[in-house]
Amino acid sequence: MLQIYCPYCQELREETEFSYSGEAHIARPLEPQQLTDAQWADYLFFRTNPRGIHHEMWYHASGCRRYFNATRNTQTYEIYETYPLGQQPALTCDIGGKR
Amino acid sequence: MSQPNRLSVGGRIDRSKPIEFSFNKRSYEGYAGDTLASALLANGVNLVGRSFKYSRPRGIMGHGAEEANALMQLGQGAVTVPNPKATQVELYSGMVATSTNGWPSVEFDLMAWLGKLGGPFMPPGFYYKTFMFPQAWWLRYEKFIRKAAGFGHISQQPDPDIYDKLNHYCDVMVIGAGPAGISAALEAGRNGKRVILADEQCELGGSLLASQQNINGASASDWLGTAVTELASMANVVLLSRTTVFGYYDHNFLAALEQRTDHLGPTAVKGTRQRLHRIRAKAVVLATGAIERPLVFGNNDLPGVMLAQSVSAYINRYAVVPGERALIMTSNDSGYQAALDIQSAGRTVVAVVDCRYHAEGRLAQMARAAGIEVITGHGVIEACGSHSVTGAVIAPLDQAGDQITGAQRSVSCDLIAMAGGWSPVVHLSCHTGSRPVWDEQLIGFVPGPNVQQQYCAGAVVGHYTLAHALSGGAAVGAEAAGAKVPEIHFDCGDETEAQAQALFLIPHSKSVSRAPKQFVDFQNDVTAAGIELAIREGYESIEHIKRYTAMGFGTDQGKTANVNGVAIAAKALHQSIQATGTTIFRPAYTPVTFGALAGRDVGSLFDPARYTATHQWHVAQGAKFENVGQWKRPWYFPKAGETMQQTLNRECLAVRNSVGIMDASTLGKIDIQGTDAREFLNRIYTNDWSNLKPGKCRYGLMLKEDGMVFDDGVTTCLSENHFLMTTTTGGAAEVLAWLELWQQTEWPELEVYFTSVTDHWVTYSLVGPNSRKVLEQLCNDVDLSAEAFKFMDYKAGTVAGIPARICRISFTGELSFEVNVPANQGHFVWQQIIAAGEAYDITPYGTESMHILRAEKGYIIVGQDTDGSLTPQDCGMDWIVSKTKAFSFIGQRSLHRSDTARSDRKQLVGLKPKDPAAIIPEGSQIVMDPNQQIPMDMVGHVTSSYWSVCLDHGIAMGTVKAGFSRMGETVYCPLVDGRTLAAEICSPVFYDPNGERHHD
Amino acid sequence: MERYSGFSLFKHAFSHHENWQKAWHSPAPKPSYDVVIVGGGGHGLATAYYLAKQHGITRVAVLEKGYLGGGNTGRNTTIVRSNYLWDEAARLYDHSLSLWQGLSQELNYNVMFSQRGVLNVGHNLQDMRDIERRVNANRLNGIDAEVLDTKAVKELVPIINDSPNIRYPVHGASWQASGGVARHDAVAWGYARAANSLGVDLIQQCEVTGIRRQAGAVVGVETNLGFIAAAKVACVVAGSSGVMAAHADIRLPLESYPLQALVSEPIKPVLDTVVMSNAVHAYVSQSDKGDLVIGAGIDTYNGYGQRGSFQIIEHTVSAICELFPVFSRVRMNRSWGGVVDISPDACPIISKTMIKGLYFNCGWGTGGFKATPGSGHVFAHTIAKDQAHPIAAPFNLDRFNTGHLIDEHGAAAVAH
Amino acid sequence: MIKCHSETIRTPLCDAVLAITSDTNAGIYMRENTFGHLNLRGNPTDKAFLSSIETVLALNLPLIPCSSVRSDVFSVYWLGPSDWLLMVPIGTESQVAADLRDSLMGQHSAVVDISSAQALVNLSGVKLPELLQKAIVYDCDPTHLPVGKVVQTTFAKTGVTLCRCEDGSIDLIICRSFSDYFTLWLRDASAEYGLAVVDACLSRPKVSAQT
Ligand SMILES: Cc1cc2nc3c(=O)[nH]c(=O)nc-3n(C[C@H](O)[C@H](O)[C@H](O)COP(=O)(O)OP(=O)(O)OC[C@H]3O[C@@H](n4cnc5c(N)ncnc54)[C@H](O)[C@@H]3O)c2cc1C
Ligand SMILES: NC(=O)c1ccc[n+]([C@@H]2O[C@H](COP(=O)([O-])OP(=O)(O)OC[C@H]3O[C@@H](n4cnc5c(N)ncnc54)[C@H](O)[C@@H]3O)[C@@H](O)[C@H]2O)c1
Ligand SMILES: Cc1cc2nc3c(=O)[nH]c(=O)nc-3n(C[C@H](O)[C@H](O)[C@H](O)COP(=O)(O)O)c2cc1C
Ligand SMILES: [Zn+2]
Repeated sequence: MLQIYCPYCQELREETEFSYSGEAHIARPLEPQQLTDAQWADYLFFRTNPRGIHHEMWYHASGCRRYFNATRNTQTYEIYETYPLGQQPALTCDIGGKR
Repeated sequence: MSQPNRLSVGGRIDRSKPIEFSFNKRSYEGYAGDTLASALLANGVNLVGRSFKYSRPRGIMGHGAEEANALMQLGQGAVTVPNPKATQVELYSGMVATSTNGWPSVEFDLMAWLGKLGGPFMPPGFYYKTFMFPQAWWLRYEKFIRKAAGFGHISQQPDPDIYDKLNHYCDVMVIGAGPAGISAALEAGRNGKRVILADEQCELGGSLLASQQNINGASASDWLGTAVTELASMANVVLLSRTTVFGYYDHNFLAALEQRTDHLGPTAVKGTRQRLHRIRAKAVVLATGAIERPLVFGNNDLPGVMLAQSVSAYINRYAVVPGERALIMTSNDSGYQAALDIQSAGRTVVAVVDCRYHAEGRLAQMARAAGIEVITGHGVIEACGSHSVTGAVIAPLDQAGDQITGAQRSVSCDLIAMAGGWSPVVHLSCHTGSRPVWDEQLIGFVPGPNVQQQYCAGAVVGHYTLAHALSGGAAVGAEAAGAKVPEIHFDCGDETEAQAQALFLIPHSKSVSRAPKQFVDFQNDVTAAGIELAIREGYESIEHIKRYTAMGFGTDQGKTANVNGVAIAAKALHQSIQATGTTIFRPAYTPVTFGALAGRDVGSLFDPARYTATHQWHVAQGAKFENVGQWKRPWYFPKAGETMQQTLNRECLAVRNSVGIMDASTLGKIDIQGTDAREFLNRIYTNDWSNLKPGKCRYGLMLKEDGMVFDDGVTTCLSENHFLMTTTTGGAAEVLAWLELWQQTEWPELEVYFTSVTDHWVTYSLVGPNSRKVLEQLCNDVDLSAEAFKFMDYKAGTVAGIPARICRISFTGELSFEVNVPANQGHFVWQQIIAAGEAYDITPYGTESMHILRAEKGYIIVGQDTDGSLTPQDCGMDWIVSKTKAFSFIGQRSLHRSDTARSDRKQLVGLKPKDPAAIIPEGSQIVMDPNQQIPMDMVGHVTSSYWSVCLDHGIAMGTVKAGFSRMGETVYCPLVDGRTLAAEICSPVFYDPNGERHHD
Repeated sequence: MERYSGFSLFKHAFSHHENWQKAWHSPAPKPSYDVVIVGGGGHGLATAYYLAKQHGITRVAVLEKGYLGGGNTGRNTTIVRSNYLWDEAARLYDHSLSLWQGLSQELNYNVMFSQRGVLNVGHNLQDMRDIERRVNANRLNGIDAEVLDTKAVKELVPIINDSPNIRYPVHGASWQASGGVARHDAVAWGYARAANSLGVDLIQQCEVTGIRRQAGAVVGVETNLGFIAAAKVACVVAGSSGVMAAHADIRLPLESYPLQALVSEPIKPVLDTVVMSNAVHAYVSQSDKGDLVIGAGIDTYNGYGQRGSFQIIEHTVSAICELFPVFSRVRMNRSWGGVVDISPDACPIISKTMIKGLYFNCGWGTGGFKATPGSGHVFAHTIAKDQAHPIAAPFNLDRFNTGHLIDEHGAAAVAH
Repeated sequence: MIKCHSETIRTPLCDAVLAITSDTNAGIYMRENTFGHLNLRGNPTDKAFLSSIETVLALNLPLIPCSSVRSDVFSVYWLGPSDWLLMVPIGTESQVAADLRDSLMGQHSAVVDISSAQALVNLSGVKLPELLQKAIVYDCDPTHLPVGKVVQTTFAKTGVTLCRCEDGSIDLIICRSFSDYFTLWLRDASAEYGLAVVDACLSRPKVSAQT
């Protein structure tokens, strides 16, 4: 049962207010037509799926209806930070290390 | 006296309130304050059940959550509860309890003969080795095995009780209200923090409730009284007794079950039977105490073999002495407490058998001083008796407790109190993912590293003296509250204790495999021999041992078994206990009623039902409803005496020939505004929105990025930068989140805002050749003529005087107007339309007729005709996929993948049954060769199928491999009933193929 | 391998069970093997068994980071059925079902495969359409399946709430009589014992931490016990597949999620079949010990914690109480979680990779226990021949590039 | 069943299955308060946007997360970083919306009338704290949800917007189509305290008990 800090509402809220929307920082290719099938599939389906530090998107569905990013440990479920879209995480694998 | 084992003074029971109850059909009397277990013991009843596998007689061994044997069937009829532990059931008047196993009775159990005879053939895992032949017989064997399954039974009647839940937030959550917990709660509370103190027992106090010690000169019970009064007086402290914290989850979330009426009995005034507390705490203090370990020796499961601490608790708290002549077997100082308590209760202490060579602790000295015989360096190697203890065999042991070193002798006794050391209640800390750590000094597992904001105090971290529990509790209470640790001194006179000895299996003169059964897990009949056998067979991981023997699998989750089991395994494997490790403790700490986990979310509250503003009208008309997502939609409106098909025929004909009306309010509606709204639509939909003029509507198709159809609907251009999108009923929320996702994550530079207006507008489809005439009566500010108000036009105006948005769109192929008004006025407008339509026999119709009418036109229903595996091309809708848009709309790229671009994919086509009277069942599979042997090559399936009264034949839509190039070919649907229906592949547009009707 | 039978049990009883042989041995790893299988779950062990049995490849090691069967094999709700919608999936799962049927005898280990029948309950019109569609497809694929109406469901499961007025009324169900449950641990142990007796090394507490490659081909694995050479490495690590892929510097179309299950206290038998409801998200059967074994839904977030959020349990139990009001007073004994590897089309990946000698068998998600024998069987073929078994062929990795997915969840066919 | 006194209007709770009571010992009191509801979108970092709003409403938009502002006429709730709920006297919503649109002409903004989409329910009574604990996962303790704070969260299985009123009572805004679920839930959860429904009809301006 996670408790997630919404960077827009600026407080901790219960997991049930949010919905999860997958790995963060996956930019949609600007010119999809230029990609091979394999490159396109990579964008569509292939994920890092790490054990440890994970940057992911959440949607404050029953709150402010904003998407935002979180850095979470998929092993301990600890959330290190949440941050608005467009920003880079303060904590990355290199800093936080893999668990 | 009727309660032979009851003391005349002492205890926390109320002798002025006698309570009648029955156990196994015999009546007994106990007192208010008793548990069922204490009352049974007071009455000299100690055979309470039969063991699971071997049907051995079993008695009460503990006094709380650790109890492994005394599972009850409590109450009768609808309120009966299977499997509560007698030690945790508070006695109430009229209680009816029975044993859960034992046939025909616990005293004389036929299964026991089976257990005795079959026992040798039922080692752990025996069923993996047999019952295999002949192959087909397993189900028969299993039928027999299942006869022996389960403990208690459930009632076939619905549960009359109600359950609820409360959400809490607190700064400090203290679990366990023994001295450590109370002390912690006091400190946190005094610091003004929001505190919750929960304890599973009916009274706060934990071990203090049975303590004879003094605290700072006051008796334990007086100290407790004062402390509880202080806690109760603090507004910032919530006290929850009868509340078990059963799960400790991530981010300091805890789940606790409060028993609110169980102790009152089923006839009591009804309130919430049990309440689930859902607690989010900033800090958690675990003060859950420790459980005494049994000792593992031969026949240690006989009724009359009990935990020493439990014996003390029965004496001091319940004024019950569960035996006349007691033998105490101990590996540490605490067994002496039981000896002292038994003696002061006026019963005989045969001896204290201490495995240690030196027993010079404070309590041991007190026992000796009281004249109790202490036999050091010995062990009880076997209990004797058939249905209860009649004696014991003791023998001298070596220093390590591994070997018998001399002659054994028998003593007579009817109670064996065993004190095998303490196992801290580390369960909750394990729930968070932390693993307990073996402490050689304490001889027990203590909580591992903290994963969350968690503190521990008292026996759970091995602080076994009362003074230490109190001072430790105060310290962590203050710390958890972020305050300075106070300087409080507790004087309890119990500071000295002698080192305990690690003793997990008392040797027998015979080898473990041949000795009388030495039980480790009483509930699941797991013996030391069983554990050794598992290891011998290669099941070496402690988790394999658990799974192979079922150790710790019971309803007590191995509270008394696991540590002994682990230690026995470690020894057999020649490795340390730490290396062997524990199995994993998981929620629930003690079992939790399903009803409480469900709370109010059952029955009509299981899932919200959503209603339109016109629902009451539909109900009054006798509509049948269909669940679509959470919505209740009118399905059809039967008239008296009609079959469903007759209703549908009538509704469809009314629409085609005169006028019908449908409540389409459940369609999702999203208001879209901004200078980039158009561009946004271009990216989200497959078709082009660049030149849609204000006042115009357009149908759009949305794909997921994988190219598959995801949602559809009509979007109206209200003004240059303002659109109203409609979505499917079930897709509304998902589509809104989808739009937000793309705008917020990928295209924040696009200026566009989305607002859900699904609930604001009702939508009424007024459909049929007479629809214009009906609407004209109610609308005088819009020119509804065919010339002025064209197909796919939108106009604002009023209907029945209410501001309305009117669209000329059609999902049926008929002339139709979609009237949108604010929902507050919806019901009124609906009534006005019905009144205005009377002259034309206006006919309300539901989703089923709507489905027929649209199928006649070949329009798809996303989710029925599509299933997430069809592209627009597969649906025959390539016309809606723009080839010229600059931006690669969502899903576009996927359409060009090699497989997706194939021209022989399954394609959505019309199907006309060869037999005009036939309706091919929806879901039928389609084959080309009806005579092929199974497995047949299926080329598709029927997605929609109806009787078309307008065309006077059945119609269907379905997917067919390469269907577009097979027009006119015959396909076959082999049905369950053996028939095969033939159909011709055709255009899905069955009715008015040129669209003349809705254009005029 | 010593044969198990009623007679052997009888015989051993007289020596107080002191002389039973090890079901399998726990050797130290050899420096090299022909095939290293990473992951000692049911699928990995079955793969090893069939490699040895069917293809004569016995220089095989199964490396397991924990204990055999301790992954999802040891934490699933044990539902076995083969009534999948799409031909490719139906073929795969039915192949498995046919292997289940003689498995206890083949392994000489009673896996208690109990064909007590599986019901998938439908609660609305679309559910019923999907059920009709699936049952028809199953029948024509030669899989036993039936559509039952409410009355027939009630006859099979008298305690089900068949009132038409509840929030999710039971409209009917699909029924696969040959479906059922099996004893999950026994499946792992049975395969382990049989594989070991054919010469396969089972190495526990051995975690693979790297995949060594040379010139685009696998040469072995790094482990906590040192390097082990092998020309073929087959990864069968379920929820850990993403981590394993990262060791080979590739990514997979998978995400790992917690999936929870729970058991009640044992009660006297009241439920003879397996009942599943996709719409309300609850699956229940009653074990031979008497406990209700209940499967919950997945958590929405990626996670490797083998535990999940409490509200999932609450929701599942309320759904169970809704379907079976008589369970309201039963008590939950234990809940736990597993880590499931979810693929985009809810179908497994049984595939070679772009790295020569590296194979993956994963993506079984919430429903791969039932596939254990079949999966091992076709994967062994794929490894041995370096070419997909015909039944496994559609489940290659390339389908994500071409778009040739086998969309099992698209058709609302339930997993588990 | 609540009667509706206007011919044309039925507010969301009109159809809900509650009877109006005049119980004075109830633990929970509930009433439906009716307002016009406007959803307002715009860029809070844009001065022009803020001043256009101020011109019409004569108050400043709340920019602090989860806050609200109130005047004699209007209340404005913060819903998100570019998202507000404006409550206006019933019947004036069209006019206010039009005024706002005029004032915001040419700016990236949106004003959407959602008056029919939602119901505003006021809950009060001595048992209110416990009732909120039953229904809501948010910490509604006055220290955490003080007067004027606005929170969007869940009420049982539906969404809700909460605001603590001056008098300590709570305003809850729920979705129209969930109002039946809401009232069923409320009735069930407050049965043990007694629930009094203090009028729930739009067209009656004054509170009066009737049966
Ligand atoms: C709660 C739950 C309920 C389910 N219910 C059902 C059901 O009813 N029916 C059904 O058919 N399926 C069900 N499933 C799915 C099923 O359990 C799995 O699909 C199946 O068991 C997978 O088997 P496996 O052998 O592939 O994986 P696993 O059994 O998980 O085995 C993988 C093994 O790999 C090991 N491993 C991982 N990384 C490494 C490494 N680096 N080095 C060495 N070893 C490693 C792991 O320790 C593990 O033992 C359920 C799953 C869960 C979690
Ligand atoms: N002499 C010894 O060796 C020895 C050993 C152990 C304990 N003790 C005595 O025990 C006391 C230790 O005090 P303490 O406060 O640590 O323990 P305690 O046993 O007094 O209190 C623990 C309380 O926690 C409750 N509890 C446990 N798990 C719970 C849960 N999940 N939810 C709700 N309640 C739960 C128990 O019912 C109990 O009331 C001291 O008085 C000490 O003298 C002595
Ligand atoms: C089908 C099945 C039935 C189970 N029955 C029980 C049971 O009766 N009692 C019990 O304590 N655990 C039972 N378990 C759960 C296991 O104890 C354990 O929680 C699970 O295998 C996951 O392992 P872990 O908790 O060690 O991580 C069962 C597990 C499965 C898969
Ligand atoms: Zn937010």
